[in-house]
Amino acid sequence: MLKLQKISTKIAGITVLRQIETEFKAGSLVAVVGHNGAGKTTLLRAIMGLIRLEEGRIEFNGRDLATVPDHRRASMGIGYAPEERVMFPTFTVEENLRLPCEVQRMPKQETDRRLEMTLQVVPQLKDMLARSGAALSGGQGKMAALGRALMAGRNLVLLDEPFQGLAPVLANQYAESLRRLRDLNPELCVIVTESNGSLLRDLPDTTLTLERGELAAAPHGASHHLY
Amino acid sequence: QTAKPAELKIGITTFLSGPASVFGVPAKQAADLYIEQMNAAGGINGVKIVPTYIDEGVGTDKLLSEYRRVVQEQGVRVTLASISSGNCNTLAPVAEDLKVMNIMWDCGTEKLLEDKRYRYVVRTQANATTEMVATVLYLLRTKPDFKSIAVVNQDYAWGRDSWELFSNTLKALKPDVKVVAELFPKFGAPDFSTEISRLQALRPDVILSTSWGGDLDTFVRQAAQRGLMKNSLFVLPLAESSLERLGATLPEGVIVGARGDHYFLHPELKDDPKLKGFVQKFKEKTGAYPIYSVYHMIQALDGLAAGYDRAIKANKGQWPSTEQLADAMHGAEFRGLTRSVKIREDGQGLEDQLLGVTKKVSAYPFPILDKMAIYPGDLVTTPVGQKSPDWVKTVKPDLINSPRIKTYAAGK
Amino acid sequence: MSQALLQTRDLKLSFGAIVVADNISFSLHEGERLAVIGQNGAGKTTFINICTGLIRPHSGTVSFDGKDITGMAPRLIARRGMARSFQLPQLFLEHSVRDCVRIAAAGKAGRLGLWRSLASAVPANDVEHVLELVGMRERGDEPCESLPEGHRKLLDIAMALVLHPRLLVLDEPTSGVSTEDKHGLMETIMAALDEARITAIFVEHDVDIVAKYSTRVAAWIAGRVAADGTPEQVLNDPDIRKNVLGE
Amino acid sequence: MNQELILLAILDGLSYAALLFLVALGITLVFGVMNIVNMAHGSLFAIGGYAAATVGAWALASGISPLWSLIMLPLVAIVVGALCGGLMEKFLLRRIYSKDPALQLLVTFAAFMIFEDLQRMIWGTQPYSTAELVNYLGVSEVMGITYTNYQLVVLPGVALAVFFALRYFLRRSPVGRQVVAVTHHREVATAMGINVTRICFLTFIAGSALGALGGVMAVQTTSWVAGTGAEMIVLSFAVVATAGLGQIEGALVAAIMIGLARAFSVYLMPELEVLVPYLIMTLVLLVRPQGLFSVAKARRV
Amino acid sequence: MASGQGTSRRAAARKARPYATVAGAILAGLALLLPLALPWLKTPVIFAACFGIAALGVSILIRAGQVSFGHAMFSCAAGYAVAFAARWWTQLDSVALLAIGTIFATLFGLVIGLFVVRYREIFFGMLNLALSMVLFAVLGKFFHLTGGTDGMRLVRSTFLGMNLERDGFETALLLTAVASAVVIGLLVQRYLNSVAGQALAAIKTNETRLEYVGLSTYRVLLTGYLLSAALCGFSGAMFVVAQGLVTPEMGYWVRSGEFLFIAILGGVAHPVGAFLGATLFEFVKLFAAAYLTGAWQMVLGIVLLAVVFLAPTGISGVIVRLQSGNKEGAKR
Ligand SMILES: Nc1ncnc2c1ncn2[C@@H]1O[C@H](COP(=O)(O)OP(=O)(O)OP(=O)(O)O)[C@@H](O)[C@H]1O
Ligand SMILES: Nc1ncnc2c1ncn2[C@@H]1O[C@H](COP(=O)(O)OP(=O)(O)OP(=O)(O)O)[C@@H](O)[C@H]1O
Ligand SMILES: [Mg+2]
Ligand SMILES: [Mg+2]
Repeated sequence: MLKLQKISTKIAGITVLRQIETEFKAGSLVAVVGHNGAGKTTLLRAIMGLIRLEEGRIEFNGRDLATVPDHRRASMGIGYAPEERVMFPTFTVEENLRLPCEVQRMPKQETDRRLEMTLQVVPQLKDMLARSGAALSGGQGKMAALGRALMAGRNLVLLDEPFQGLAPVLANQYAESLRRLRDLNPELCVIVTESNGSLLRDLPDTTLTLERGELAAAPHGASHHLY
Repeated sequence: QTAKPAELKIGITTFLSGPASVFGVPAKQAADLYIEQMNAAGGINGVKIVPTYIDEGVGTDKLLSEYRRVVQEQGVRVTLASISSGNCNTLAPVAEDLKVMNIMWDCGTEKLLEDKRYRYVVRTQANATTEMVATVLYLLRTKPDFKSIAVVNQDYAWGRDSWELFSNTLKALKPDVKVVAELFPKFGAPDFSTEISRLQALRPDVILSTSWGGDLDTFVRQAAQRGLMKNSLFVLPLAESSLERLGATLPEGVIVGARGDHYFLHPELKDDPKLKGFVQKFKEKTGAYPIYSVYHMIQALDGLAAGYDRAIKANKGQWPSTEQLADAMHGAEFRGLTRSVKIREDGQGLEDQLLGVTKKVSAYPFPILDKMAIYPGDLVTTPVGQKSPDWVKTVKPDLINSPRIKTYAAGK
Repeated sequence: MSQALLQTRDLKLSFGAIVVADNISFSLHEGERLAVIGQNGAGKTTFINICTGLIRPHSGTVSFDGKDITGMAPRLIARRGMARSFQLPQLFLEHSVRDCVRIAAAGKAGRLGLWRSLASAVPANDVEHVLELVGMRERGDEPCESLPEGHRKLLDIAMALVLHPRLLVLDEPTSGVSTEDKHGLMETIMAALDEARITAIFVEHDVDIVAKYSTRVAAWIAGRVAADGTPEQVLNDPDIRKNVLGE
Repeated sequence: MNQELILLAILDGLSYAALLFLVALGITLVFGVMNIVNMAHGSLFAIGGYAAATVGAWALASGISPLWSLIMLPLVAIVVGALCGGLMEKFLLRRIYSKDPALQLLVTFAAFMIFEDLQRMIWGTQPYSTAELVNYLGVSEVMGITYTNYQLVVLPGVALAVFFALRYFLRRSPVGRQVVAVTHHREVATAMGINVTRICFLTFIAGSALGALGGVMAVQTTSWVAGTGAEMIVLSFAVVATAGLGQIEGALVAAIMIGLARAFSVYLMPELEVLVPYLIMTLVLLVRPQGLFSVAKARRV
Repeated sequence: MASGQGTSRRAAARKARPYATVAGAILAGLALLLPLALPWLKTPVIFAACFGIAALGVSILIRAGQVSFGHAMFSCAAGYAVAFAARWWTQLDSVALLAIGTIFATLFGLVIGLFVVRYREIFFGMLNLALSMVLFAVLGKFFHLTGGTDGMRLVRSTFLGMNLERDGFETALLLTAVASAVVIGLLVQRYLNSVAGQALAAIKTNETRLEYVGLSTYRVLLTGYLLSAALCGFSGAMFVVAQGLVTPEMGYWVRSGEFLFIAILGGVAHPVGAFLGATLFEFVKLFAAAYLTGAWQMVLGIVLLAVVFLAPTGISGVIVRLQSGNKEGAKR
């Protein structure tokens, strides 16, 4: 579903991703792990079109994403939870969650359905819905961001360190619910970056390891398994 | 012994940008026209005049730099500066230092020549005192018995100073008049409705405004729309420059001044070929009748020519040095388009003042002046060596009906 | 028992309906290593914000080293020797990594010279030492803007360390730091603290780290201190296991 | 000062406030969404005025009823806004959204200068005006004082209409919410599927059109001269700051405060008139450092 | 990215010295030599120096992320201080006048600063604007004292005791202007690298943290504000002494805008930028006014746009980049 073909990016003259070549299958849950500064965030941002590619192309369901305007990704069913949360402060959490669907003019009941599902995966959001997005705590912000990504992500969900700063009890639950999520929607592909492998436990079916912007042969389920 | 130059470069400062370009641009057009005309007639003693224009709109400091450049780089020895009193204040001392003949061609500040004697600086038209005293006299002649007055002037030097002169003269001549409101809305104010409401509530007999350009137009229009002019007599010493623009908006019976005696329907000279010819030419070129800044520009040029003639005579036919020119300018007498002007020993020009009352006629799409009166310059100008603020306090009521004032019967 | 270094008396604070500090009375003694665990949104960060003067409690008092510091400006509290690091790194994004630490050091020195250059105004070895501790020395000349999240955390901690406080408060020092580096980081920091005999509070979600580096654990639930004791006690407290650790 | 005068002052104040509000609203909107202080706003005000005057003259020449201008004038505003604003956004601002705010400020300042001369080149230096509509609508007496119906009814009416329309748009309409989202975080807004470029483009056009509308309304009673815009812009800056970042309710309240205060000062102490807006702003900020209405800021710590 | 430039700026600024210094030296040299050839250049050069100094003052605040729309008020205040001083003590020496103006502006800056330094971003900018407009209006109102918009004229006073003709006097002023520009440039550079200066730049990015390391944002910014006021003051005093006239126009918001304009035109990467910017501004405006009469604003605007798009970090930014570019080149 998502093909990365030899993509490289530069930021401020420094090469941050080098010749990344891999494919993410529909229905797979892939973890991208690596040291701080390995390039995980950059990888996701590149997929979201928030950074220009130096070279290579990204293909999503056969379409070259370079030809798709950045903001179209959401309507293609790609959801993204940025590392630094970013809730819109003047909206309530619920409005924040609904925003991506609202923007692509998704019918009301469809949106409600997705919200329903999202709340199943992230039940803690239920009693935050009415609160302002302005004042969430670190962890709450993460949950909300996760939720918002799920709202938009019909086909592909990109989560940048979703478990960072979550109380263990939640981290475990989420590992669970992410799995459940795929049972709900077997076609869904989830990419999780995590600098903290231990939180993932045995969740992902594949783990890609980034080292200084390059894909390294990973301990288990190395990238070539994908081909 | 200065050799006769191939051409006479003169620097002319005028507003080509900013609100005052209302005066500056027509004046420039006039200068172009008239210099062309002069050169066609052989220029000054055979020397062609070549003008360089300097925009006053760029701000005082830039103007100063540019003035220096024109003088020191392009070797200009004669300048006409300027419209804004502030700029006159800045440039006069510079000209004096650089020994450049500077003719103040339009600014009204009387202080400049009263505070200090200049050798190289003269003024070829009247100053604020002359204009205001004449206006007061005309007002008292037209409406001797008014009780109250209000003023609405632009909040900058001219607006303030002109009111000082006007009110002091008025006090001297008619102490019992009550000043009911002194309003100084900010320069370029877009809206006077509050001022107008207040004036309507106060109902003064007379309302004075020395404003000009857009401010005057706006004020008059809003006042007319709201019928303020029905209850109060308007006195607008600078309105000659707005007559054509305001057109029918300006009702009858408003006192209008011309900052001089110039008017295209001048009671004595309207058929004089020089005036008539130029008015036509100007109208053809610009589509409008000349306004006072135009007349002032031409007065300055004629004044310059006259100065050179005198200097050349004094110099036995030789081309004069700037010093000789400067000395000759003092005491020169010349005629622009209307009555002639004499430059006193202190460099101040004595220019007669024409005022009138608006009257609508079928011949023109805008009101013309009626019941005109012309005040001799020397009659209403501060004598040499005195200061205007003191002098205006000493004017005597008998001046109002002085026989030297020439009045013209109402046209039918 | 020695007099408490940090003491709060029934702190109360609520944002609208949400109670974030519910009568928190709490004291910390010289030399302790307090790990704060708790649910998300329980009020841990807020507690720190109150103690360090960023937020004023609705009622209750905070005293540091015996003196009341309630509602005192963070600046003054910092000068008294309480430093903190942030859950969301707070850096001078337009400065280089090294300059960030230098500015902090200058703050410690408490002088705002107009003449001496920043570099010469602060003890270089000190700055380098701290950078070394968090392993950011080789990145010292990079603009912080270019740092990845994890390194931002490290720098944030460094900026607190260089203040040489008596009490160091770390808000989730290891969240976002990659697993491989986590323990190493805590090792070095704790070693440094021991060496300088600095008391410390650290908010932490990683149970191993809590167990390994704390001498005392307090568990926050909905604005209350639900449990407070030795790591064994708290981490085995069934209530806590259920609500916080989730086993 | 007796009741009558108080009432009069209020009437004058409100009509002035209406005008001020219209102009300030555009700046507030643009600033709120793009965080750009648009120095060129005054030029749009001026150009709007000139355009309206020209249209007015044409209407007079072709002898159609001034009532038509009630329909034409808004169109003029929109056209001017779309043209000038659109071009400005597309060719200037769009390239520098990611840059330092100071730079954006500078670009609008440059645009302001260019517009200033363009105006002079197109409309010359002689004052422009059009009075047909006002004359047509006539006057009415309020306690012996004559007011034009235009300033009594039309100005405040238009201002309120615009206010409620914009408010509804931002609060209720989905696009309005996208606008708000963009103000907070362009990148994430994009990731959520919002077409940031389009939103900014439209917002800027809307803002410019509002500025032009201000001019269109003002020129009916004012003579337009070179440099008219510069004066108005500073005032509206005061309004924007008093209002609070991008707060249109704030803009309304601020404009009314300033309008009334100005009117009263003309009655009581005319010399203060010019100072009033700035004094009010200073006082408001003394009490409320974030302006009358302030926005929720995202928590940083 | 804005902050991105910020970093490269600051990082490179220190490396940049040689290049920038060279640029400064050349500029100063030309400023002194050209007027010998073309005497009329004296006034514009003096004015350019004045504008440069003022812009430098404004750029200090820009580093703290604060854009002031009202700093012309300090030039203006200094100008009037000079004018009144000259009126009361007629035999005061020009240098004394400069001192008086600067000191007055600094005190004025202190009074205003104590209040406005609490505000940020647009509120900071607009408060400054408001206060400058108040000053502007007040000067117009008390026209009996201040001569209204026509302003106050000064008669040329002695210079260091010497009684000079206009020409000599201007030469003296030229020297003073250029010399002080150089000295001020160096001092400001020094300040910007000092603790206070770096803390000032930190205000732009994170005030919370600054407070948490024990520094007072209020004091830091106030220091910067005073400095900028002093510079604008000095510039104003010099300006008035050179022009022989002070008008409220000097404090009008447009003038403040010009200061900003120059500051950003020149770039905040290095003090020399302000002076390069001022020179460019002064002469573009002068020649546009002379040869494209009636379109000088347009020309200025276009130049400005060109700079913003071609060299977003301003002239000094370009210099800095040139140098760092070369550095990299050397490495490869
Ligand atoms: N604005 C920038 N300028 C220069 N370099 C940058 C910039 N942003 C990121 N980088 C570099 O890109 C590399 C990858 O950064 P990235 O944020 O993707 O790392 P990461 O794997 O997400 O780390 P973390 O786990 O800490 O989030 C880092 O080495 C960083 O220095
Ligand atoms: N300024 C504020 N306005 C309103 N509510 C707030 C504010 N600050 C914090 N809160 C709320 O107070 C509660 C406590 O927040 P706090 O940041 O202290 O939680 P925390 O324990 O640090 O959680 P985490 O572990 O996720 O960081 C949260 O529900 C948060 O939404
Ligand atoms: Mg990352
Ligand atoms: Mg927290």
